[in-house]
Amino acid sequence: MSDKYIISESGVGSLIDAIGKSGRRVLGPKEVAERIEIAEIKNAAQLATKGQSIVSAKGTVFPKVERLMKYKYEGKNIVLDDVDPNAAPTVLFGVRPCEARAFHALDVVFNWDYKDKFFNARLANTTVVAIGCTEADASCFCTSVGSRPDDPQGSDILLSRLKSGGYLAEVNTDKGKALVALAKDVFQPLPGVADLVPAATVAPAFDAKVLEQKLAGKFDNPVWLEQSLRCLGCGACAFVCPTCVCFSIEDEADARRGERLRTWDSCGLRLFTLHASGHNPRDKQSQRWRQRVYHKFAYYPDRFKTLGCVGCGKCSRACPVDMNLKQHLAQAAEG
Amino acid sequence: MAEPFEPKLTAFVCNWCTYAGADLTGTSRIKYQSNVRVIRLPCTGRIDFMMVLKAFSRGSDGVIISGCHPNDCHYTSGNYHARRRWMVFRDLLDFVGVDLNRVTFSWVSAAEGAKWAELVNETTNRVRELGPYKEVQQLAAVGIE
Amino acid sequence: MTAMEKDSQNIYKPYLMRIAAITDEAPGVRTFRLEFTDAREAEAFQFKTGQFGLYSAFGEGECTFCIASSPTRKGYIECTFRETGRVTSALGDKDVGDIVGFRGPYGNVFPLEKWKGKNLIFVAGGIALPPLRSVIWNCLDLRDWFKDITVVYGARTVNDLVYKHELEEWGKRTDMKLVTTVDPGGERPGWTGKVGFVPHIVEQIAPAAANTVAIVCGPPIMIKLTLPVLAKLSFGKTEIYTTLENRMKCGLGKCGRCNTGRSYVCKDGPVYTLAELEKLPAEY
Amino acid sequence: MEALRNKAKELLAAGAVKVVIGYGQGTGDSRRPVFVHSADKVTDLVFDKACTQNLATYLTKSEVRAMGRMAIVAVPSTLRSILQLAAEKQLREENVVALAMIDGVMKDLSTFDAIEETVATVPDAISEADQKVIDKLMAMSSSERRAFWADELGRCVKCYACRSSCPMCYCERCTMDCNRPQWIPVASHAIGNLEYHVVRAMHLAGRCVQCGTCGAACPVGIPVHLLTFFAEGTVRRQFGQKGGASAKLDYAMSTFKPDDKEQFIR
Repeated sequence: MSDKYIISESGVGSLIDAIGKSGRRVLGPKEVAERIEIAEIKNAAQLATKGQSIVSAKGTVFPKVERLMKYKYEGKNIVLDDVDPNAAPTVLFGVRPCEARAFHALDVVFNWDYKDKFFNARLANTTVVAIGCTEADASCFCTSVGSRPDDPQGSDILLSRLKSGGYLAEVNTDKGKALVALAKDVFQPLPGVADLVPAATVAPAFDAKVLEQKLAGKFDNPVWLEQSLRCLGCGACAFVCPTCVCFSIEDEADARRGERLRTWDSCGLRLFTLHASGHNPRDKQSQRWRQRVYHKFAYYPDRFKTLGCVGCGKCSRACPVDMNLKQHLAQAAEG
Repeated sequence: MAEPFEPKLTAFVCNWCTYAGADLTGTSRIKYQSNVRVIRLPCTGRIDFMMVLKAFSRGSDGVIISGCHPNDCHYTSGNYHARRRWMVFRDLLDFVGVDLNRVTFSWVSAAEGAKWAELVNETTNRVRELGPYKEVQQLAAVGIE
Repeated sequence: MTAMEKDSQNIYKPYLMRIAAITDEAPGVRTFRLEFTDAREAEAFQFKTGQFGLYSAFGEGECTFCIASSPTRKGYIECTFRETGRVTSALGDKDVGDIVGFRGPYGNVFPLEKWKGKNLIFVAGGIALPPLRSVIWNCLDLRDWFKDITVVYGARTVNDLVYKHELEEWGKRTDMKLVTTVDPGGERPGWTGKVGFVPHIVEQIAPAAANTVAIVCGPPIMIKLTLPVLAKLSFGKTEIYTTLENRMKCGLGKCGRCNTGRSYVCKDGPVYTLAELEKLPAEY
Repeated sequence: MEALRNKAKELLAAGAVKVVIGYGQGTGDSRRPVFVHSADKVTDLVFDKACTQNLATYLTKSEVRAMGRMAIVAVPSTLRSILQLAAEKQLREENVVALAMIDGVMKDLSTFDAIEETVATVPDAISEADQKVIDKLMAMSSSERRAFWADELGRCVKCYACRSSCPMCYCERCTMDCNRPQWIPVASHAIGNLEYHVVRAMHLAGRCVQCGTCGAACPVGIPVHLLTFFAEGTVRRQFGQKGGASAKLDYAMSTFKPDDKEQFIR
């Protein structure tokens, strides 16, 4: 059960101040030149309350470029320098509930077998304060993937807008409680029933369970070629995605020292599976597009008991050729 | 007291003219500043613009690019092709904010030992005035968490 | 090591290995014998046949190959690779005494226990002998576990055969049968082996399928043509094993490259039975 | 738009082309590329002011080419791309019909000469907004410009949407993907991003048709097209030739004139 409080409109600012003073950095959606980015938030006015950031907040726990180790040459010998992730205590403030849920989909991959200390250190130091959606757009489909615009899953604190101004705060975890302790005055007792601004309406476009069953028999269906014909084979969808976890490991070095970096990668890029011999198991864009869909909607549920998608629609918004994932999945779930 | 700043220059030169010219500088016992590291390539046509970028990102404070005078190319037209590329590249470098005072293009023939010395001295002095090129060198550490 | 200590380890940090010996096997193909630089690591290290690792050429990156030596031979590991890409070329430039990185062992294993009391036939082509070499030596070192052991190995030319000294040794052994072959036109004067493609040779020697396990590894075309031959000889789909080598960056079930169907080749593989393989999409 | 649909219908019905590459209804008010294979599907085609993307990118895509002869709904930049692709021997005249949309009027152009004539009559100045940014940048000091690009390119995630959407980036294996040696870092850190975008601009100098599709494709809104525009601008100014003006043009950067200006060379 979650603890429920009321936060006034001005209380949000006080809370951000208090978090900042406690030595945590506050990141959140911020409008910069007509775009929304996940960036440092200094005061409540900087928070973008409408729309979604273009790139997800996953960089907080899984940066686009991160150092896995360093090394230097000493004559013929090599000296390895194990690095620790620079995991600054962080509060992700004001992200959407879909983003908050996405951390679970990353977690299952980074921890299902070997434990990834880089991801774990960052995740342990991240607290998520999400704000429920009261608006959605044509790319959103959280309701089709087992969620909703006011889903508390994954949020340490979920804020829901009150008709009278301010927010209802549902504190779901110990990390959330730690934030409450930072600014006790901000979290006021709940006077009876909260009168909430209604959550956004997101009409379900398909049923993820049905989709999973349909995918089982659709691997060789021409639908993947048809859908991917306009796909350019870039990685925009994967790089803005809050759950895409595929990465590459790259060495960068000079004659004296080097480092091993982990960078985001995408199954949509041709090089992803290309062997040095020239053989490519997924040589065609249609195969790569199919892999993207199957990985998230068939292999994840089978293997990790969760979907590899939270229905945020960022991929569709970022796509230069309008590959609308919701429509494509609805099509795949039919017939 | 801190050591006075000594710039590091990288020179990309062609084998046939400028390298021979620089050689002549030495054999003629013309003294010039020792801040330059010469990288010999077959022809100015082989001097990929990436090399210039790499030189800066790997710690050069200035770059010299030099080859045969027009009409003197060992391979007939390598320097003409290079010249076109430099024209576009130089403008583009300027557009992305690389300081053109740190890049010197020149023709130095095998007979121009004195010109080579002059060129290196001039560029070295100019870059010494400008100071270390931290703006670009430091980029190498930006963006890795 | 406690569970908590284990969880806080950097799973991407390789062991540092010294190249103890280099053997030139065939044009562009080399074998490294690698020894741990740290005695404690050497002591603690264990692997089973079929497993693979990621080998680092520092400054260039990592590359995936199987461990080509047998776990019964302690104190070192061996790997065999062809110089093809960025990392393998950099490895090819190394000398004895140089340091390379190794992460592993990763992946599943050949189920030797399950094969006890059976006949074994190994079928390999070209540069795909190294993964089988590990298991062949392992089986030879545990010779009394198994009945007949047959190895069919082919390459394009005599020159392209790897482990030439070991082939000679296997050829002389009386407790196993070795059949080597080269593609037509790949023979040279004095060649005493067969001439012909591996699938045809398998058909010729026609091993009995009863109580026999077939382990097949080679280029996709060889596998594709050998499987029907084995099927014709009535080998069961669970009695045919192979090992996949998808591109990998992590080996830990995270980076997503080797994902094929629900399988992560680095975790569920690289060893698959034909029955398992047929359940995967043909993305390998 | 009716003329466009009718022409598409005619071509498909007669079997003159196997596919029409055009614009269709996208999410919300947006437009997206569509591929029409049969005469009864031509109502999928739309054309209005929102259709700005340069579809010529698809002309070199193997899956699309495999279908057979192509018709393409072409805005002026698409026409220029067709000519440039032809000049680079990537496209044959018999493989493509351009359905040019110029000031709302449809013209079907089936020869490169016809396309060239049309292109010559259409202004190809870059947009005022883009010119303003370039002017603003050129008025800055060198270090201000560096700061501008450091800020912009700092957002780059190396998704390669710019490269993938560019009609002229058709290389089977891009130089960015060549790793022996790895000239351009894979990682999207500051230096990797700068090197990537500078090299991309250099590779497009003399070939860029100034469509701006790369900039529009960038998910994080980096004006990457300004870099290629600028490099192309230098070529136009210095060497007097334009990318995409003709199907018979030599690549400006692989030729030279003995009297190319060289005031900057000492």
